[in-house]
Amino acid sequence: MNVFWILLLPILGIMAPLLAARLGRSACAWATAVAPFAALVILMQQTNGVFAGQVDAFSMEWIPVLGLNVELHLDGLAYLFALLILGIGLLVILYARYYLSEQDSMPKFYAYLMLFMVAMLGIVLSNNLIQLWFFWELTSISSFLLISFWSHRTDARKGARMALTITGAGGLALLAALLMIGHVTGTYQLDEVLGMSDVVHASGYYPAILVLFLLGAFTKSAQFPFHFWLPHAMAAPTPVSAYLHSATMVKAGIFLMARFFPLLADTDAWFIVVSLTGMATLLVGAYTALFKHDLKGLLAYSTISHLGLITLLLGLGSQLAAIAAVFHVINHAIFKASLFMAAGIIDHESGTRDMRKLNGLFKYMPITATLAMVAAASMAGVPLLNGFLSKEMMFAETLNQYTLGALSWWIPLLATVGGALSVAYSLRFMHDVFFNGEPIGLPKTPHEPPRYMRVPVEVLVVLCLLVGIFPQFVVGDLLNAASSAVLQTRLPEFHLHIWHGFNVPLAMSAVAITVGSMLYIKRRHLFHFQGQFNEMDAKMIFEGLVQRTVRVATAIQNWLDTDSLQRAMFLLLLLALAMVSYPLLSMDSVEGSRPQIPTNWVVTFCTGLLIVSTILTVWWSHRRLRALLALSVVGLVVSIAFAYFSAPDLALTQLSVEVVTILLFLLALFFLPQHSPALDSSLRKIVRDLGIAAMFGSVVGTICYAMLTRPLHSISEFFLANSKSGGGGTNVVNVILVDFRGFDTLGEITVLGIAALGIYKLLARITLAMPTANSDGIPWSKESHPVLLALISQSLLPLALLVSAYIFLRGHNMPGGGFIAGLITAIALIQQYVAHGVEWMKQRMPINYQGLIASGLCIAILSGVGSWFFGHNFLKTWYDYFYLPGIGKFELASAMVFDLGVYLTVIGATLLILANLGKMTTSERLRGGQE
Amino acid sequence: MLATVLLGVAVLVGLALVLNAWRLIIGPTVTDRILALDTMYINCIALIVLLGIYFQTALYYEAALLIAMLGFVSTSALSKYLLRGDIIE
Amino acid sequence: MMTHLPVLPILIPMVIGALMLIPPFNQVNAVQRTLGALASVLMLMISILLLVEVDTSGTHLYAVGEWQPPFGILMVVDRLSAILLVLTSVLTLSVQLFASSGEDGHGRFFQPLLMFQVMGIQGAFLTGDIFNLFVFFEVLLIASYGLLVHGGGKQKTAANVHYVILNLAGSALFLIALGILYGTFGTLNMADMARVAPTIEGGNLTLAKSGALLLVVVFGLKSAMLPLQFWLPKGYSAAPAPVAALFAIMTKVGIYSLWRVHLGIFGPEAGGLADLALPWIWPLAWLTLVVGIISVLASETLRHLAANLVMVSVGSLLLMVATATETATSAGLYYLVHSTLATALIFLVAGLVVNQRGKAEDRLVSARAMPQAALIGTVFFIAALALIGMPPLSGFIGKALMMQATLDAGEAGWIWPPLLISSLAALVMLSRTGSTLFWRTREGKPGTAEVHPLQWAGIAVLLVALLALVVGAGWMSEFSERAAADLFEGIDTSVLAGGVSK
Amino acid sequence: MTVLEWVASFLLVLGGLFVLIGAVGMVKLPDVYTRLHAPTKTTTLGIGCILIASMCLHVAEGRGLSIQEMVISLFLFITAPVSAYMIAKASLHRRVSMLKGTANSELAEKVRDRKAPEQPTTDEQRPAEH
Amino acid sequence: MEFSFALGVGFLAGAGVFLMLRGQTFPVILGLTLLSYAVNLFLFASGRLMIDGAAILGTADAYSDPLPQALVLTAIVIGFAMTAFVIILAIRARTDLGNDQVDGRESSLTNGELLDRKYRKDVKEAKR
Amino acid sequence: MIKRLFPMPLHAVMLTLVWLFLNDFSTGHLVLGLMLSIGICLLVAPMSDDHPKVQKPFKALKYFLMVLWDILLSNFEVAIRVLSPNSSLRPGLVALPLDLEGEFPLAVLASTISLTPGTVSVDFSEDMKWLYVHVLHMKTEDDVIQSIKQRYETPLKEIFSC
Ligand code: NA
Ligand code: NA
Repeated sequence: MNVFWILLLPILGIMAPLLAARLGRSACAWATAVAPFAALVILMQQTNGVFAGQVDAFSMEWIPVLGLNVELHLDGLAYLFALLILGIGLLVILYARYYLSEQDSMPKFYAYLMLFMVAMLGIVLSNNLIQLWFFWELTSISSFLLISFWSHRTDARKGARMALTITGAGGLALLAALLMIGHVTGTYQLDEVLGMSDVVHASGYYPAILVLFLLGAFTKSAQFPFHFWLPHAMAAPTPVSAYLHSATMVKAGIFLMARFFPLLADTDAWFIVVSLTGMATLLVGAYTALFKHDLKGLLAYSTISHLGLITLLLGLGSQLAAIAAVFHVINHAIFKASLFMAAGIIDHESGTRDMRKLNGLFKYMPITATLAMVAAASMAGVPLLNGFLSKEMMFAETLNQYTLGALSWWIPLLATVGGALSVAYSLRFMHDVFFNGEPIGLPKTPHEPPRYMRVPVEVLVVLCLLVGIFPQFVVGDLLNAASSAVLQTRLPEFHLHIWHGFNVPLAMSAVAITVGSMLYIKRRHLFHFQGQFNEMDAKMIFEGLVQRTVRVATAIQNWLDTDSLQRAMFLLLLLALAMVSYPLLSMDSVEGSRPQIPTNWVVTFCTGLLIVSTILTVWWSHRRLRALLALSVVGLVVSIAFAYFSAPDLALTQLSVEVVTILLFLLALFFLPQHSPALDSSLRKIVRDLGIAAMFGSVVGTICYAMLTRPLHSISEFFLANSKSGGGGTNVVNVILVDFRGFDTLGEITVLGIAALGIYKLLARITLAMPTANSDGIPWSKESHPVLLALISQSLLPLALLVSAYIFLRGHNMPGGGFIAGLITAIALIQQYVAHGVEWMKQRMPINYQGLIASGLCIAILSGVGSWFFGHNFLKTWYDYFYLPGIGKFELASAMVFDLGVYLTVIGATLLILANLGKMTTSERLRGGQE
Repeated sequence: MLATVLLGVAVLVGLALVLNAWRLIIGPTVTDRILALDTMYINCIALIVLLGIYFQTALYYEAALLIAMLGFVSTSALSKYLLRGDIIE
Repeated sequence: MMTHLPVLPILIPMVIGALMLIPPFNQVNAVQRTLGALASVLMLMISILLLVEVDTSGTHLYAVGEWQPPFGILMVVDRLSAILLVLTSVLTLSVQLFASSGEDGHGRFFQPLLMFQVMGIQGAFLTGDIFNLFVFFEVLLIASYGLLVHGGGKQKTAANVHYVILNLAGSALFLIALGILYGTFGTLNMADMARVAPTIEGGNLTLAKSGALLLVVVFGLKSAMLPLQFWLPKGYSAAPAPVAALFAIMTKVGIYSLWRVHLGIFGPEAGGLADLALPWIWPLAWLTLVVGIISVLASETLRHLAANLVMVSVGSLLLMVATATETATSAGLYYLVHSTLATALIFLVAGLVVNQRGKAEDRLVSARAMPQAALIGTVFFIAALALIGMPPLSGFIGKALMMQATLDAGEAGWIWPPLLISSLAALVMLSRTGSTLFWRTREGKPGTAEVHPLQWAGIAVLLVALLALVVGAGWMSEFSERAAADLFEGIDTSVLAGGVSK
Repeated sequence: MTVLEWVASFLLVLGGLFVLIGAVGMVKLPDVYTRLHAPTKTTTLGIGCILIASMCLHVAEGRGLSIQEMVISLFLFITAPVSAYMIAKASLHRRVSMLKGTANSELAEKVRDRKAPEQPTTDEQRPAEH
Repeated sequence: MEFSFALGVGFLAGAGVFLMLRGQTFPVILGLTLLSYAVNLFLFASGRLMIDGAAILGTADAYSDPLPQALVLTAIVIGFAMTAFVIILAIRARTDLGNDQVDGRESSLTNGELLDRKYRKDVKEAKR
Repeated sequence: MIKRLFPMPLHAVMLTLVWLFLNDFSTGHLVLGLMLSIGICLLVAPMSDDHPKVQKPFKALKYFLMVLWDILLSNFEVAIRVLSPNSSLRPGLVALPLDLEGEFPLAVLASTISLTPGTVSVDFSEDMKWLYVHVLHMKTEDDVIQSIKQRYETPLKEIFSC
C-alpha cells in the first residue's frame, strides 16, 4: 500500500505548482517539492524492508479485459530508481527555481516536471506490463512538453518532435513486444511473467519479442543508431537535461533491460545484439563528445556513451556485469546530473555554452568550477570517485566474456578505447572551460550563482566522493537489493572496494587515463582530422527523412486521389461489378424453374420503345432538352410496365414523380448549359465506360432474369391475409405503406421534407445569372403568361384538386393514397405557377410550405403516437366501421390520419422545392431589369 | 372474340406509339419532338384503358386520368421553357 | 412511456426537427437553440437509460405498429445499438452546443437538419429490418447533404457534388442488393433473414451471395473503405466544424451495418452464405489502413489531417470486422467509440483554429498567433494523444485491445505493422501540425476572435466523454465483450411471437 | 356477343384506327404546324372512342354505368387545344418555318409578335431553327 | 415476358451507369435517373412478375406480391427527393464553380469554356 | 356572408357532379362530394377571376353537342387528309378578326377551333382582336373566316351575351 502513495503523492503534486502559481516563485517551488519529498520519506521508510528482500505491492482492477490493472510493487530495482527519481527530482526542483527566468512560466514547468516524475515512478514501480507501457509513453509525452518548453525556439520544437518521434516509435515496438509476452505467458503481471523465461524462450514469438523489446529500450536509452535525438533534446532547459536526459528518462531503457533481464537475456541473440549495440554506442558517443563545442552537447554525447556502457554490461550477460550495470546507473546519474547542473550554471551566468568562448572560468566561479571538475573526474573514471569503481567493474567484466568467440578480446580493447575517449572529453570539459586562458566575448561577466542554485550540485558531488570512497557503506546494500531484483536469484559474491589490488582492469584504467590525456593534449591533430568530414547533422537528416516521407506520401496520395468524381465512380462501379459477378461465375443455369408469362406484340413494342428511348437518352445526353424528352418516354414506358404487371399504385406514383422531375430538370436547364460537347472524354475512356456499362447492365439483367424465373416463398401471404382484417383496407400495398411498414413511410416523407429544406439552403444567397436568349440566340418571348394556358390551367385547378381528393380518400382500398394525391395537388398548383407566375400565386395562395412540411410530419407522428394512450405500440393502427342514417356504412381509420400527414408533407416539400426555385429566378430577373 | 379485338387494337396503338417515337427521334425541330411526346402520352392512355378492359377491372382508370393531366402539364411546361426559358416566373 | 423507449431516440429528434420549422421555433435564436439542447439532453438521458436497461435485462424488441416480426418493422435495442445510441447522443449534444455559438446562423435550418441527421443515425442503429435500414440511411444522408453546404462556399459545393453523387450511386446499389435479398430470402427482418440463410441453396444461393457481397460495397462506401474512400477527405475537410464533428460517426454507421449484416445475418452460422464477405473485406481493409496512413502523412491542413485520421480509424475498424472474432468485435467496438469522440474533438478544435488564425486558417504555415493558443492548444494536445493512441487517453486502450484480439486470432503478422505505423504516422503529423499551428507564430498582433462559451461547452462534452472512456475503461471493455457476444448470438424474436400480433 | 359488345368492338377498332392515323399523320405530314392537327383531333377522338367502348363494355358486363371515363375525355378535350396552342406558339417563337406554299405564311412574324395583321413587325432577323 | 423485362432492366442499368461516368453534372443526373428506374424495376422484380393480379383484395384470384411494390414506392419517393436535391446542387455548383463539370474544373476536351466564361461574366454583372 | 362561405356555387355543383361520376351516385357520396366541392371552392376562390357568366345554358348545351358532332366529322376529314398524298395539302395561316370579347369566351372559341375540322388556334394578337388560325387544308381564306364566325363565334356571343 505504501507503494501506492509513492505514486499517488506526485500525481497529486502535479496540481501543486499550478495552485501555488500566484504565491510567488519560491512558494511555487516549495509547493512543488512537498509531494515528492513526502513520497521520498515514505520510500525511505521502506528501506529496511526492501533491503531485506520484501516486496511492497499494491493492486487494483482497471481494465481486466485488456490485462491492464493498477499493479505496483516496490522491490530493490524499483527502490533504487525511485530513489534516483525522487532524490534528483527534488534537487532539480530546487535548481530550477533559480534557473528559470522571469519570463518562463514556472508553474507550467513544474507541472510538466511532476508529470514526468509520475511517469518515471510509474515505470519503475509497475508490476503490470501494460501499465508499465502506459507510464513509458507518458515519459515520452512529458519529455516532449519539457523539451519544447521554450516553444518559440525552432530548435526546441524540432528537438522535441524528434525525441517524441523516436521514443514514440520505440514505445509502439515495446507495446507490441509486451503484448506478445502477455500472449505467450498468459499473464501481464510482471512478477509472474519474469518467472516464465523458458516459456518465452521456447515460443516462436521470442525473436520478434526480443527485437521489438530492444527497439523500445534502445530508442529510449539513445543507443546507436537511435542516439541522435538526445543531443537535440538539449534544447530543453538545463534542469530538464539534468533530470530527464541524464539521470532518469534515458535510464528507462536501461531499467527495462534490467527488469526483463531474467526473462529475455541468457540467449546468444541477446548477448550479441545488446553488447554490440552497447559497445558501438559507447564508442560513437565518446568519440563524438570529444568534438562538441557546446557544453551540453559534450555532456549529451557523453551520456550516450555511458548509456552504451551500461547496455554493454547488460549485454555481457554475466551476473557480475549486471551488477556493474546497476552500479553504473547510480554513479552516472549522480555525476552526470551534477555536471549538467554545473553546465547550466555556467550557461546561466556567462550567457553561452560554447567552449570556444568559455575559457578560464575558474577565476570567476571557483566553487562551481571545483565541483564541476570533481564530477568530471568521476566521469573520467578517476580513482576515489564513484565513476572509477563502476568503470573498473566494467573493465573486469569485459575480460570475462566470450561473446565473439576467438575475437572476444576485442571487447576489452574497445572498452579501453572508450575509457580513453571519455578521459579525453572529461579533460576537455575541465581544462577548456575553467582554464585555457581568458574567456572570449562572453555576453555576461560570469560569477558564482545564487547560493541555493549550487546546493544541488554540491549534494551530488559530495555523493560522488562518498560513494567513491566508502562504496560498500554508502551503496552496498542498495546495490545488493537492486541487483537481486534484476537477477531474481541469489547474488554472486562481489565486493565494493576502492582498491582491488594491481590487476588487469586497473591497468586498463591506467592505459585509458594515459591515452585519454594524450588524446586531449594532442587534440588539435584530432580536431583537424575530424574537420575533414562534414559534420552529420542528425536533425537535418531526420527532418529530411520526415519531409521525404511526406513528399512521397503526397505523391502517392496525389496519384491515388485525383479529386475526380469520374474516377471514384468508376472504382465504385468496378468494385460493385466484381463483387456481384464473382458468385455468378459458379452459377449452373441462369434460367430457373418458375413458369414464365407468354409474351405478346404489344409488350415487344414497349420493350423496344424502352430500349430505344434509353439509348436516345444516352445518345442525346449532350443535347439536353432532347435527352429530357427521351427520358420522359422512358418514364412513361416504365409506368406502363408497372401498370401491366399488376402494380397500379406504382404506375400512378411513377407518373406523377416523373412529371415533377421533368419540371425540375427544365428549371435546371435554364441555368445549365443547353448543350455540352458530344465527346466529353477521350475515346479510350468512353470505350472503357461503355465496357463497364455493358457489363453492369448485363449482370443486373442476368440477376433479374435469374430471379424472375425462380420461385419465391415470401412473407407476403401474411399481408394479403391480414390487410383487410388487420389493417382495414383492401389495397394491400397501401396498407403496407401506412400500417404494416408505416415506419418506412414516415422515414420516407422525412427524407422528402429534409430534401426540401436542403434545397432551400442550396438556393440561399445564390446569384443566378439568367441567359437572355436561348442557345440558338433567339431572345425569349415577351409574353410571360400565355393567355389560353393561364385561363385553362386555372379552370382545371378545382377539377385536379377534386381528383386528388378522390385518389387520397380511396387509397386505402383502391390504388392511390396520400403520396400520389399529394403529388397531384402539388402538380396542379405548380401548373398555376407555370401559367400565372409567382407573384400571382403569392397573392392568392399565401401558404408557408415549411409549415406544411412540419405539420405533415407532426400529423403523421401524432397518428402513431396516439396509440400510446391506448396502451399500444407506436404506429399501431385503428379502424372501425360506422353507420349514419341516410349515408350508410363508412370506415374511419387512423391510417388515414397518417396518410394525411404524408399528403401534406408531399405538397409542402414539392412546392417548397419548385416554387422556391421559381421565385428566386423571378426576383433575379426583375432585378436584372430585363422585363 | 373481344380478347382478339382488344389485342388487335392494342397492337394498333402500339404501332402508333412506335410511329410517334419515330417522329420523336427524327424531329427535326424540338417542337416536333414535344408534339410527338404529347401524342405518346395520349397513346399510353389508350393502352391503359385497353388494359383495364382486358382485365375487366377499373383499377387502371386513375392511371389513365393521371396521364391525361400530367401529359398536359409536361407539354405546357416544355413549351413554356422554349418560349421563356424560365418555366416558373 | 418506458415501454416505448426504443422508438424515442428516433421520434424525439424528428418531432423537434419538425417543430423547428414552425414559428416561434423556426428562427435561429435562443428559443430554437434551447429546444435543440433540450432534445439533445433528452436523447442522451434516454439512451443511457436504454443502455442500463438492456445491460441488465437483455435485448429489447419493439414491434412498430405491433405487427409480429418478421412481418412488421422491428426495433432492436441490444447492447451494441445501445452503446452507439449513447455515443450518438453525446456527439449530438456536443455538436449542438458548439454550433449554437453562432455557427448555426450561417445558413438556414441548421438545427432542424441536425435533428434529422441524428434521427437517421439513431434509426440506423435501432432498426432490425434491412429495408428500414435503407430508409434511415437515406434520412441521414439527405440531412448530411444539407448540413455539408451549411455556410456556403465553393469548397463545400464542390465537395458536396462528389459526396452526393457517389452516395446516390451507393443508394442505387443498396436497392439492387435489397432486391436480390428479398428475391431470395422472401423476408426483410434481419433476425428472420439469419434464420432463413442456412436453408438457401441452389441458384438462389448464388444470387444471395451476389446480394450479400453488394451490400459490402454499399456499407464500404459509407464507411469509406478503399477504393470507395474518395469522398471522405474532401467532404470532411470542407464541412463546417460542428458538421464534420458529427460526421465522425457517419463512417461508423457503415461499420455498424457490416457487423449487423455480415456478422448477424451472413455470420458463421449462415450455411452456404457463412462469412462470405470476409475474404473481400480483408485486403480492402488492410489497404484502407495503409492508404489512410499515406494520406495522413500527406495532409496539408489540420482538417485534412483529421479527415485522414478518420480513414485510419476506418481501416483499423474494418480490419476488426474482417477478423470477425468475438474479441476483435469487442475491441473494435471500444475503438469505434473512442475514435468517434476523438475525431469529433479534433474537428471542433480545427474549427476554433480556423476561426482564430485568420487567412492562414488551418494550413501548416506560420501565421500570427492565436489569441487563445494556450487553451486551444491544450485541447488539441489531448485530442492528439487520443488519436495517436498514447496514454493516458483512451486511444491506447482501443489500440491495445485490437492488437490483442488480432494476436489471439493469429493475424498479428500483417495487421500489427500498419496498426502500429498508423500510430507513428499520426504522432509525426500531429506533433508537426500542433507545433506549427500553435507555436510557429509570426510577429504581429494576434487576432481578436474569441472562443464562445458554448463552443467550450461543446468541447467539454467530448472531453468528459473521452475521460469517462478512460476511467470507465474496465466497464466499457467488458460491456463491449457482452455486446459482441450479443451480436454473435443473434436476435431471438420468438419472444414477441405470442404477444404482439394483432 | 351482345349488341353492346358489338358496338364496343366497333368503337375499339375505330378508336385504334384513329389513333394509328394520328400517328401516321405525325410521321407523314410535312411540317410541325400541319402535324399539330393530327394529335389534337384524330388521336383525341381515337381515345374518345376507346373510352366510350370501355363504358359500353362496363354496362355489357352488368357492372352498371361507369361514367368515370367521361372525366378523362373531359380532361383531354379541354387540354388538347391548349397543348396545340402552346406548341404552335413555341414553334413560331423559334421561327420554325412553315411548309413552302402555306398560304399567308408571311403572317407568321405577326403572330410571333402577337401583332394585328396590319401592324408592322419589329425588324429583327435571327437564325431560325432548321 | 420475363426475358423482355430483364432485358429492359439491364439496358436501363447499363445506360444509367454509362451516363454516371460522364464529366458534367447534367448527364450524370440523367444517368442517376435512368439507374433509379432500373433499380425500381429490379426491386419490383424481386416479387416476381404477374399480370392481372393487382394486390387489391377482391379483384383477382391470385395476387402479386405487394411487399416489393410498397418498397418500390418508398424507393421512388426517396429517389425523387434525392434527384431534386442533386438537380439544384448542379445549379448551385455551376454558379459557385463557374462551370458544370462534376469536378468543378474545366477539362481540356470540353469547349464549353466560352459559354462558361460568358456565364461567369453574367453572374458578375448580376451581382452588381 | 353566404357568398363568402359558398363561393362559386355553380362550380361547386359541377364538382359534386364530377365527384359522383368518379364514385357512384349514393347519398354518402353526395354529402362527401358536396363537402369536398365546397372546400375546394373555398380554397380556389381567391384564384378565380371574374368571367362572363353563361347566360343561356340551353344554347350552351346545343353548342356543345354541335361541337361534338363537328369533332366527329372533322376527324374523318383530317383522316382523309392524312392518308392522301402531302402534295394535295394546301395549308395556310389565317388572321381571324374577333367580335367576341372577354378572355373566357375567347378561350372557348379558340379551343373549339382547335378541336374542329382542320383548324388549330395558334395565338391571339396582343389586343385580343385577332385570332390566328392554322388551317390544314384551306380552299379560300374567307371561307374559313366566315364558317368559323358563323358556326362558332355567333352562338358564343349569344351564350355569353356579349
Ligand atoms: Na574553452
Ligand atoms: Na422563375
